Amino acid sequence: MKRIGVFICWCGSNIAGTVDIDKVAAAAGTMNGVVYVDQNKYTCSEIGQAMIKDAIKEYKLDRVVIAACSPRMHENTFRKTVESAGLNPYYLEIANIREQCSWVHKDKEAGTAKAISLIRTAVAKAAMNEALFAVEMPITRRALVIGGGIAGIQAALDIADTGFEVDLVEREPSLGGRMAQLDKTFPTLDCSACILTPKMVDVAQHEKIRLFTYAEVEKVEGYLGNFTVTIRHRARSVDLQKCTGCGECLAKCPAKVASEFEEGLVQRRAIYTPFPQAVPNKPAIDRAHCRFFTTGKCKVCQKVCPADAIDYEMEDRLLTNGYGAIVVATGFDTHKLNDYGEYAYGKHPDVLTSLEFERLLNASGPTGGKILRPSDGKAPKTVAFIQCVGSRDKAKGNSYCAKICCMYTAKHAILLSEKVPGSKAFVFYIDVRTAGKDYEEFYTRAYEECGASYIKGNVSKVFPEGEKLLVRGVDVLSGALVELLVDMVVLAVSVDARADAKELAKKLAVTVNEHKFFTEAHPKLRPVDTQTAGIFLAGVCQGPKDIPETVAQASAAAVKVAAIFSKQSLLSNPTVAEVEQKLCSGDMSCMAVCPYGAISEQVVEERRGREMVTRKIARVNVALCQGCGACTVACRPGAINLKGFTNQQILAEVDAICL
Amino acid sequence: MAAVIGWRKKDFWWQSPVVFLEDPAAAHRLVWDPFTVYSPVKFLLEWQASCAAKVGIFVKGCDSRGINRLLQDKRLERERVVVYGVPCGGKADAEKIRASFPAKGIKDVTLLGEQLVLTVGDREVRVAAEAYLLDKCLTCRHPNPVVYDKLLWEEVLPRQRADESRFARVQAVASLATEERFFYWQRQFERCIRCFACRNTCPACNCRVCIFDQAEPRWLGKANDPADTLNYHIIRAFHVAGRCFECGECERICPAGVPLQELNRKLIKDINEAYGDYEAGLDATDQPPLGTYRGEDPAGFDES
Amino acid sequence: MPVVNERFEPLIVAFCCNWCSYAGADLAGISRMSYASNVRIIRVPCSSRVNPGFIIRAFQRGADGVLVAGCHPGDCHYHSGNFFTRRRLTVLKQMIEYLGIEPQRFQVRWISGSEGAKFAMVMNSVAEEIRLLGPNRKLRDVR
Amino acid sequence: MKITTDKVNSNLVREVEEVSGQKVSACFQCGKCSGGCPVVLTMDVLPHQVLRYAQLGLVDELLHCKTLWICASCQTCDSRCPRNVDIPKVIEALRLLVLRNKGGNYLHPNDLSEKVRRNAPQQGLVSAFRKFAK
Repeated sequence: MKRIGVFICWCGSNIAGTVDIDKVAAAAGTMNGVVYVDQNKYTCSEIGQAMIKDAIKEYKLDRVVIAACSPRMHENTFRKTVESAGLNPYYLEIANIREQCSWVHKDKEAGTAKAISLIRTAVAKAAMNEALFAVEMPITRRALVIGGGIAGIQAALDIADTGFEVDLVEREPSLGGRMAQLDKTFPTLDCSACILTPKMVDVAQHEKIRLFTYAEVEKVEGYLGNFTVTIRHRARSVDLQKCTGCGECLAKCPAKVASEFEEGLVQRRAIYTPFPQAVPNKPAIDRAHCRFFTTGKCKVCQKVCPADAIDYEMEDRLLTNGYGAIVVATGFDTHKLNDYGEYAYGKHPDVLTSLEFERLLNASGPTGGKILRPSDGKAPKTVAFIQCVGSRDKAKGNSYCAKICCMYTAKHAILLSEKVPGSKAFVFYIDVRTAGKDYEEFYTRAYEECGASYIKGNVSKVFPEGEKLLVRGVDVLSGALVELLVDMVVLAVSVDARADAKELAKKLAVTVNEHKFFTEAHPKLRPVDTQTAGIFLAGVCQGPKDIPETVAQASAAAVKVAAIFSKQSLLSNPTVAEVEQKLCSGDMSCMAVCPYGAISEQVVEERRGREMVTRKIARVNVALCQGCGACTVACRPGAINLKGFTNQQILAEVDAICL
Repeated sequence: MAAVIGWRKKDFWWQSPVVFLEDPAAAHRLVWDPFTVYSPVKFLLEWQASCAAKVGIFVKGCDSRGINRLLQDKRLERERVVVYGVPCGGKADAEKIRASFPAKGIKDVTLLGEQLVLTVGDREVRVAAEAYLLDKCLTCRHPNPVVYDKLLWEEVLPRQRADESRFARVQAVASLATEERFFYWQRQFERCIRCFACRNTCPACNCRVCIFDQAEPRWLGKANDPADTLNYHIIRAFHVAGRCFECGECERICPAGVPLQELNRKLIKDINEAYGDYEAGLDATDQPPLGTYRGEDPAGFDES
Repeated sequence: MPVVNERFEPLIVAFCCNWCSYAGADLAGISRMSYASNVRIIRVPCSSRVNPGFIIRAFQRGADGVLVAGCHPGDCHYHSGNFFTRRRLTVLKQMIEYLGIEPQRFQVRWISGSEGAKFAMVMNSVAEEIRLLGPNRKLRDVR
Repeated sequence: MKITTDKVNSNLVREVEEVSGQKVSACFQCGKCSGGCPVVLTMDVLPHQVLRYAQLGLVDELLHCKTLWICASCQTCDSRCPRNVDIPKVIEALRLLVLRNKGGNYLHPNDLSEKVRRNAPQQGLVSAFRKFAK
């Protein structure tokens, strides 16, 4: 028989005003297992807590029921109280007789009866409470950052600066990501490369950061504090130790292919560094286009390499490392324009995407920073910018707003006026959205100082008309039709989640939304966490955002990682599911409903008659389980139970509450 | 293979129970006649638990879905079973035959296509089989095995109008007023003696330790209380919700004649209507409807 | 001497998820919104923890009504728990109605942590509906 | 032209949405419909304005505009619309509203003999009621 003590709190007159405490105390004294009943004006006060501790010792209580305010208020306080008196903190049970009784019922008789019922229920549950223990889990204090754009770079640097080890994985041969492709950045117009490349170099030189370029995440296992990640190091065919980055090979390679970095405006070689400031500034061989790998003959790069760094035999390597936390910063794809035939993209060379236009602006781009028409190399005098291409379009694009286009189009209009004197920008828009520090002023500058004409109304069709382009639309404000002959059309393409975001999400056991952007744990209060503890998000992989927001989120993710690493070990939540081997049939219904991937199959050995046999049953990973209990109902034989809310406890509560 | 599970003939014309044969020489004892209705599937559980050897099993269309049921529940090692599929034109109902013919005179009953051939005394009688088939076979949608290693003969055509009659009884009960419905079910359940035959024969009830057999916690009272009987039937039906593949053995085998299919099919109907058509036992790899969800699912309650 | 014409006071057992509905109940308390005292709350971590066996047991032991309350779909603290609740309890509710139990006896509602007023309103309306139905005799143990 | 509370609260949007099955309120006035329309030059109210008028309840202006009878339902606007609004359907709904308001039914069921009412095909009856009313 348990020795249960019941402590009834008056909460001043908050409870005592509507509940007859003496009557409740007398009733509690008759309940099964109750050996001690006491009351206090304020149980949460120091005196009240001391009373509980003394009573536990004096009356050898082994379970404690406190009838007071909501457990959401003081459960932790009182758990500590009973723990300091030598009991397991989970021996405590709380009857909520304030928020759910005295405060909501005016009738004293009804309130008193309900209080007795609630206490009886708590006593019945407490009698079945068992000692629960948090498990201490060691932490691997090394972080993995996936993605080497500005988000990944910032997160890696911030984590490394707190003194913890970081591995940064980038799929391309160089760090840099999207920001490296940009020319200037709004709203200050500072040069993208000037602020990004020093950070790239910092990453390469930081003693706490290991940089893996041309590498991808293959497999992720484990949980907060103890992830095991397999990384595929793709065969670069260039030995990074030997290569000096002299560039001899780049000039001699005979195979040419459209440059991804230059958005296909020019060609690169099959052996290439994506751009001049690449980090590491050492090439990789694109085997799909290399003449040696496709025809078996060539080896020009090997012949010209003074460092003997070319290695055609190199193979992909899979390396496995342990990590305590992961930051996902995989960025975005630009929207494919296959469904937008009306804009003549791909049909006329002078219809460009915004990112292509960005390359034309860039001093290291294909035109050396001059805005020239791809068709004839002349500077365009009039340029139509079309906004929301693939954005806010639930018919054939993304239903959401890509957020950055209004601002970069204003930037493009400003830069056009600076680079091509006497030129004119027409911006076709649906709405102009410039929320952000100094953003509205920047937009104002585009039309007040730089002469851009903003036309509310989206372009309906672009017709090639001789050397020019006829842009047809309507100005919805005046109701006038618009027909403009322009030299160039720039399409503000929308931002998509990475095409393979879902695959990565699956590997990481995190979720994506309907647009394949990674889902944060809470849209307001946990915007950088994922549902999976220990995995954080930074940058556009979570949703469209600009550079300042991306950097802020990356730093936030870094702090979250550092906060985990600042501890020596982690304590697991003790109210987790557990499997009773003899009841488990191994059908794994539980696994299907677990939102945390906390349940897996395990093989157990059992005696059957005289022999030992093996079979599969469910296993709960206590580090991943968050204690929701969805599995307990999916399990027909009740083999999986939730500690702290067991079937036995809840049935006892039901029985008691109905008495 | 160390044994095969099939059917054999017993003393009377209406008895063709399940048999385990370990001796190849005894293979001639296997029969296939209008009464091989018993599901052999659940015997596989005991076989696999007690013996590591391979076993062969003969399955009708309904039984084959039981195989998928066990596979989906990870209760069967597929590679340890050789499945012989037997396309089935329906099984005969001995009660219906007895009602039309003098029971003592019947010597033999066989099925020939759509005809039932009875040897009564020394004469042969041929009647249309449909009138003498089990009710559950008249609503059968999958007479051909859906999983097998070897098919014994050509597939048969599914019975016409099986779909129309599938939910007829459910609709009839549902159309009663609440109180009438309660008394209807009371009349059914008061006959229940909680022998658990329905559970024991059901391939979907394949837990190692059934929740109703557990003492701590005791989910189901042992006393003969109507509320406990109701509890049993509610939880049993809930546990096979989205998993029942409509073999109808529970109802056929019930000694008290409780119309369990009316309960099982009600759940199937509700699930189909709310969460999309789903037939259990056709695919051993998908996820039953209660083990998954869609964000836009409708609810059977006030969601405001 | 038994009192005749005494107003029937039903017993209602409410299973409330810790993160939304239990918090909603607390908020109703903090805001001093009075509601029917017939309601007794059992705290569970998530509505998906509520086993149909608990619900039937409550009816057997004499509850006149049972309510399961959870977060609104999409707001589940555990991400997907209430989506499973929705499917399971839809099936259960329609089944027990089919068995001739009055639909009001077993209800499921979504009540968020900020909906204290809704909590009080739902408790009052459930209590009133069940008061009108009278005591649960169909699912109750006779012993 | 004047937008007033009465007009904004008129039933027009609801009616047009009901008849056309299109969500008039979804339009955010990008103008792609008007820009692409091959007969826009002869219209007095541009396609995007049709939706704007409908949103704001400018009933008279809409029901009396020429546009309704100029639109050829070529669906160019529909194919460009980023909000999935099928504008020809909206315009067709407006035409129907005009026609329905024009004098009501030609015949009333009571004008017909019992025998005709009983035996004439339903389609024929509807045609008889409506057809000659325009």
